[in-house]
Amino acid sequence: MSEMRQITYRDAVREAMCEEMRRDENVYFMGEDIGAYCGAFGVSKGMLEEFGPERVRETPISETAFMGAGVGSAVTGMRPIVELMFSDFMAVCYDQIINQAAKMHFMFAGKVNVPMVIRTPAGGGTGAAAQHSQSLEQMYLHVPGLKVVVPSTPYDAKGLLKASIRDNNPVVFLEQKRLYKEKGMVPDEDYIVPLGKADIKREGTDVSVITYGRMVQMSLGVADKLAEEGISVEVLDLRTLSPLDTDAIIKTASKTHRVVIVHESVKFGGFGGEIASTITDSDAFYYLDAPIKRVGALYCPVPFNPVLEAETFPTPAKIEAAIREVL
Amino acid sequence: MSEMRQITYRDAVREAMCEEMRRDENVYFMGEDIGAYCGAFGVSKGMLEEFGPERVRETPISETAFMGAGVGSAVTGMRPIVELMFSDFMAVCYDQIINQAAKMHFMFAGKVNVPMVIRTPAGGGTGAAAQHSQSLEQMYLHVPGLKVVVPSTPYDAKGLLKASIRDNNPVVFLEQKRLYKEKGMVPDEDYIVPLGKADIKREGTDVSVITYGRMVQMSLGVADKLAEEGISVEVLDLRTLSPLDTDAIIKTASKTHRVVIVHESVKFGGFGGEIASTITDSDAFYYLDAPIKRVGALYCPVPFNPVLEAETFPTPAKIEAAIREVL
Amino acid sequence: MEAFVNHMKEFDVEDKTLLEDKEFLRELMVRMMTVNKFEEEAFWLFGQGLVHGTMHLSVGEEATGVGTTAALKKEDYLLATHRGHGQALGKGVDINDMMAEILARGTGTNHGKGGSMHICDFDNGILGANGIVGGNGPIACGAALTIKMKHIPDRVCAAFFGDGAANEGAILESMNLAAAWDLPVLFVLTNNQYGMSTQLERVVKNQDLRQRADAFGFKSYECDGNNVLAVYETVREARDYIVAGNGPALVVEHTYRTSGHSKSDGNLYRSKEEIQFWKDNSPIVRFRKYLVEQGLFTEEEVDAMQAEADKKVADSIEYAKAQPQPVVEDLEADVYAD
Amino acid sequence: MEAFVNHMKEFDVEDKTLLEDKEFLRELMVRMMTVNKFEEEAFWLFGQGLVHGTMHLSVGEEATGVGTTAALKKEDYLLATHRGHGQALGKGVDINDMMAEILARGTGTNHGKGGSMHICDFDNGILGANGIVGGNGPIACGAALTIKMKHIPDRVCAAFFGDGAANEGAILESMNLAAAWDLPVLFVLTNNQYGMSTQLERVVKNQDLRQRADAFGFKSYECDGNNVLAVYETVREARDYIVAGNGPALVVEHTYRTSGHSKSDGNLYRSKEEIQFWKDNSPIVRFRKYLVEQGLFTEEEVDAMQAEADKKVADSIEYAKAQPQPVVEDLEADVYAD
Ligand SMILES: Cc1ncc(C[n+]2csc(CCOP(=O)(O)OP(=O)(O)O)c2C)c(N)n1
Ligand SMILES: Cc1ncc(C[n+]2csc(CCOP(=O)(O)OP(=O)(O)O)c2C)c(N)n1
Ligand SMILES: [Mg+2]
Ligand SMILES: [Mg+2]
Repeated sequence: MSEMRQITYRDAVREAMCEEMRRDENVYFMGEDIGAYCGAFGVSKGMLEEFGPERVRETPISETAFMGAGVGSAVTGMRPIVELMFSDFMAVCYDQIINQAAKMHFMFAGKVNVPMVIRTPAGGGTGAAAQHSQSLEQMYLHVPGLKVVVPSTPYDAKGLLKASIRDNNPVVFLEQKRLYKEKGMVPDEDYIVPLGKADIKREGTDVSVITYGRMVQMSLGVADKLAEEGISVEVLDLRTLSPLDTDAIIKTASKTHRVVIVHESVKFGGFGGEIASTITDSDAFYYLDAPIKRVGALYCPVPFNPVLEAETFPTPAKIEAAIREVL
Repeated sequence: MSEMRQITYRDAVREAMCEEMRRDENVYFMGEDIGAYCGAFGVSKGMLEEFGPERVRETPISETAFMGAGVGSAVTGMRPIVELMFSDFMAVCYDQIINQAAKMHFMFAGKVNVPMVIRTPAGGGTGAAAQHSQSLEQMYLHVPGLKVVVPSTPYDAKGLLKASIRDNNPVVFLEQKRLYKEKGMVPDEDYIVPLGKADIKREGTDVSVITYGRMVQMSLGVADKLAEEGISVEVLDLRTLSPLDTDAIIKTASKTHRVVIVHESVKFGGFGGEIASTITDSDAFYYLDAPIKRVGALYCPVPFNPVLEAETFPTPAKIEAAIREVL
Repeated sequence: MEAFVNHMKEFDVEDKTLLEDKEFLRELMVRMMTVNKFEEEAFWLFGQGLVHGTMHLSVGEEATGVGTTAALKKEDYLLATHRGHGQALGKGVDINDMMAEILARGTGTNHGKGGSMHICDFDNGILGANGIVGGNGPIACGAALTIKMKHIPDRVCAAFFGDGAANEGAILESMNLAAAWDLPVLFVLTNNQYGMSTQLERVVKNQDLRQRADAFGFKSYECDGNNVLAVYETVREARDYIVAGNGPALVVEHTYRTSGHSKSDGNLYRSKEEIQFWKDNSPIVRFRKYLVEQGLFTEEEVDAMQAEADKKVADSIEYAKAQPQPVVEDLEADVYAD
Repeated sequence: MEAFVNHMKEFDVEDKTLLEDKEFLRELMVRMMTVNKFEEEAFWLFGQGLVHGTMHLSVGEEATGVGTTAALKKEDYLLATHRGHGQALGKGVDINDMMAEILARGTGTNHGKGGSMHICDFDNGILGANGIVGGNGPIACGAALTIKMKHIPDRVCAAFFGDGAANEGAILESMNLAAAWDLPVLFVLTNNQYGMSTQLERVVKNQDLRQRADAFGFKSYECDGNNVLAVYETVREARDYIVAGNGPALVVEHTYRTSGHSKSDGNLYRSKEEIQFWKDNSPIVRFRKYLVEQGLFTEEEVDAMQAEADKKVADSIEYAKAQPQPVVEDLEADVYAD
């Protein structure tokens, strides 16, 4: 067995970047205030010192230009990691992501690859209000050509990011702001977590909670609590949303016959629909003993006030209630 | 009974704009090449002559600036209709739509309204390839604060557009390129089709096809064909995707017990998931006699070649097959 | 940094009649002191955990918010930035309501739904601050379009933005649109030399941002942004130019932010000396010196202004703290207008 | 329109040694004729229902695509526009493969998946044409960044864009980024006086688009875009300037599109006379006249060039028509790279 260390989610992200930049000189890192400032969330601490300003490349506040510069450098031999300071800012550079990066490999008949990672902190719970708190994975997921990753632990964050950097496609890597300070065990040695594979974070038999990102931890907490009552909750962490591990979804649904889906993004039009439909499209439908419940954010912009904000997002109580409903 | 005339979908859109501009001087129309050129699809023929260049306002190719100008004018007393030449171009002005227009009413505590319509031609089947053929309704739907409308007939197009222009919220009005030349009956007199109400375009008892936009016509064709075999298909046209008429969905599912969902947008992560989940979240779930099948576009950018392109989208054959699967 | 120090001219005013209006001078100083105190106190409350989220202070830049808005009319529209406390207070937002919003109360300007980055006050023409850098430029064009289409006389729409925002496509497109359509937009560029930690010289090759107005074909002005009278005079001139029907204008106001970018700022990208230099030359320090040296006010009188500002802010905190939390009702019912 | 006619100078060349290289002159002419014929034939096929979708012709603008690319090296990168046939053919794409793509064949440059708006040829540095106006600017910055980071000598990345695209945020941001980072980007502005139906003067207040380069701090050039030799000379100079390590450069090429914008164009926004004027002064007409008047080639020799171009295009059509449709396999399997 390899040695393990306890590090934060934030450190895990940084380690993945640094190790890959040491391994492959074509990997470089670009974004706003990622040098001396170390990024808005302090992720890139020390990277400017180690790699210098060419490879830790600070940009003007021109997301379209630098996102596209990522694309252009990727198709000519580099492997950029582009940091978008908040995931909400995707809206000012969406064209370069969905109409350019996502489509090039297909539209150009496979003659070119776009090996590029877009790293960006997503989610709410920080009091940052409507324009800095969104979970917009759906806006990437639905676009053929992008891969979408949402890690829930330091171990996954490091392994998935390394896999993303080595992947030859544009990968949108949605870090969870609220998890940056969370700690977890990570091996000393090089490892990757393959894209496209879900992970059962807790085995159970009575009901499946299918989730990802910050909601994994919250769901595990609820599972612990319900275990005391003898309710056995299985928690499936999707980890990669696209390509989606549909087998794992169908398997857990067929096993427990009861499903609750949890995501932090808005429930209406959210990814929960796809997950639920994956089940009801398939023969797992026949195993279901109850409606599939989805827990997601309310249909409203994220309000500033902390009490209102908390009301907006899934809570342990809401998850618990949904589980009880399907039992 | 009022007089009816047969007009095209394109004419219906124009009539709605002209009538509302005559009725209310605060309504104006803005976009690229909407004057002498009459827009890329000829929708605005004659409008420059009638209303002049102030109210039929041609813009630079600066979608962010003019979409935002629509927002700014809406919050100060105007009622803009903004045309985006192709719906794919939303990606260059997405911020003004989702982070500005959609959020202002809520974020500013209801102290301001954003009465604005974004009209844009959506969909494929025209050989225009990957960057000019998308159906991106999901990218609006999932954003609280926007209303999303997709008309399937000239009657609905005119009535829904008039309702949208009179609505005090930002409405994304997704016209169906492939329907512009389709004809249908429209009353002479003023009428609106209220937002948020689905419409049963064909009554049936064996299976419900839930759909919208161009796929309504295609589904009706399939229903006609299956009727010859004695299979009775109900076709529910959602018309407004947000706010969604969930009652109508649950009602038809509870009635026929079998559901097929059809949309032109990519199946994965698409609105079909929400529709299916609306059913499986509810007690209608208990009425279902078969899995819910979704028919949507393949997970790939839209290819140029017409044979490949046709393969990408739902076809009558695919819809028919899905219906047969659930019977 | 030298380039910036060069923008700092000797403190003076061209239009000497301004010096006759002592009430006006006093008001300018009290407003700057109020903005300054408001932010220091808000930051203090933040440190105490009483304020949520993030907050961007404009300490050191008080002359830009106050001087600019002093030259605007109440009916003028204004689109503020993430660093907009001074812009909003200058334009006339009620300080109590604004402090209540900072404390996320149900009676705040946004009923607790917006916070520091989204302060609005439609009665005073404040169409909202924006958390998206540059996102306000296009909206400003639209408000100016309303002025134009409705033929409203003597009104402009001011859009504040920073040296960093100047490189956003949204701002650049807006400059061109406003010029092409002769819209009454007043582009107010607060050049505080940094976008977050990024020195202007690292993100532009040509630091003379006025040339962008030249390129798009409209008039520009610049001023020592740490001289509140110079800011006032320059903006007044620019506003006159706009309302005369000449289309948009740009005013570049050179200043410096002595506070950190936001709560997460460790100031690792600049020296203590640099910050100290600008603290010593802050708009309030310089204006005080001028007022006293010119014999317009005594030190004691200026101290009284400070006391007045302090009291306003203290009162606003007391007011805000007494305000109720927003009621948790049906949030989804607030999404759409009727 | 007058302003534009003024950009049209007497047809001449500064570097007279160019006139000694008759093979080069011949090649330029054959290429322009090939582009012209290619588009006319493609449009004909379109009218016959053999081509799908839409198509943007550059008839009248042949000197910009051909003259510009003649001054580039094979290894230089190029990002083309929706009106990119001349850009691609000039840069070296195989005419047969390109015609096959227009006819949506399985052996076309994009295996039938791209069509006219997305022609690519990575072996010749063509990183793809773009259907999003201005969308190629940022990508060009990235390709130039690769050149810079890998210290590749004597290479530039050319980004074509139009007078309409010049107002897209993507282009404006890219200009600033390229300048700030000293990237070897050659911005090629094909000023054909219209964005679709929209005259330049209606969408900018300052029609001198070179001043945008000034504003962002980099060098610009302009030329009579209907004089293929002037285009060649100007781009050569700009390219030399860039590879010497000076950062980006802008070349404004003034020209005119005599064909419609696309299939849907009724030409309602301009007069027959205007179009005729520019047909009479097309790059091919003017170059022919010059070559003959200077005694460099006889009329017959020029006719032979036309015949050569015609044959190339005819052959490409024959080739393309014989190519197979793409096999309808698993489209979803082509989405991701391994
Ligand atoms: C589109 C967008 N990009 C990035 C940010 C993050 N951000 C917030 S303030 C800021 C710096 C802005 O600099 P400047 O425009 O000079 O204004 P200043 O903060 O100096 O007042 C940045 C990068 C943002 N809020 N929005
Ligand atoms: C982002 C975007 N907006 C609008 C269009 C529609 N459109 C295609 S070409 C064109 C005109 C472009 O004008 P210009 O840049 O001058 O190039 P030209 O067509 O004259 O060659 C427009 C508006 C588009 N394809 N992409
Ligand atoms: Mg700044
Ligand atoms: Mg043009």
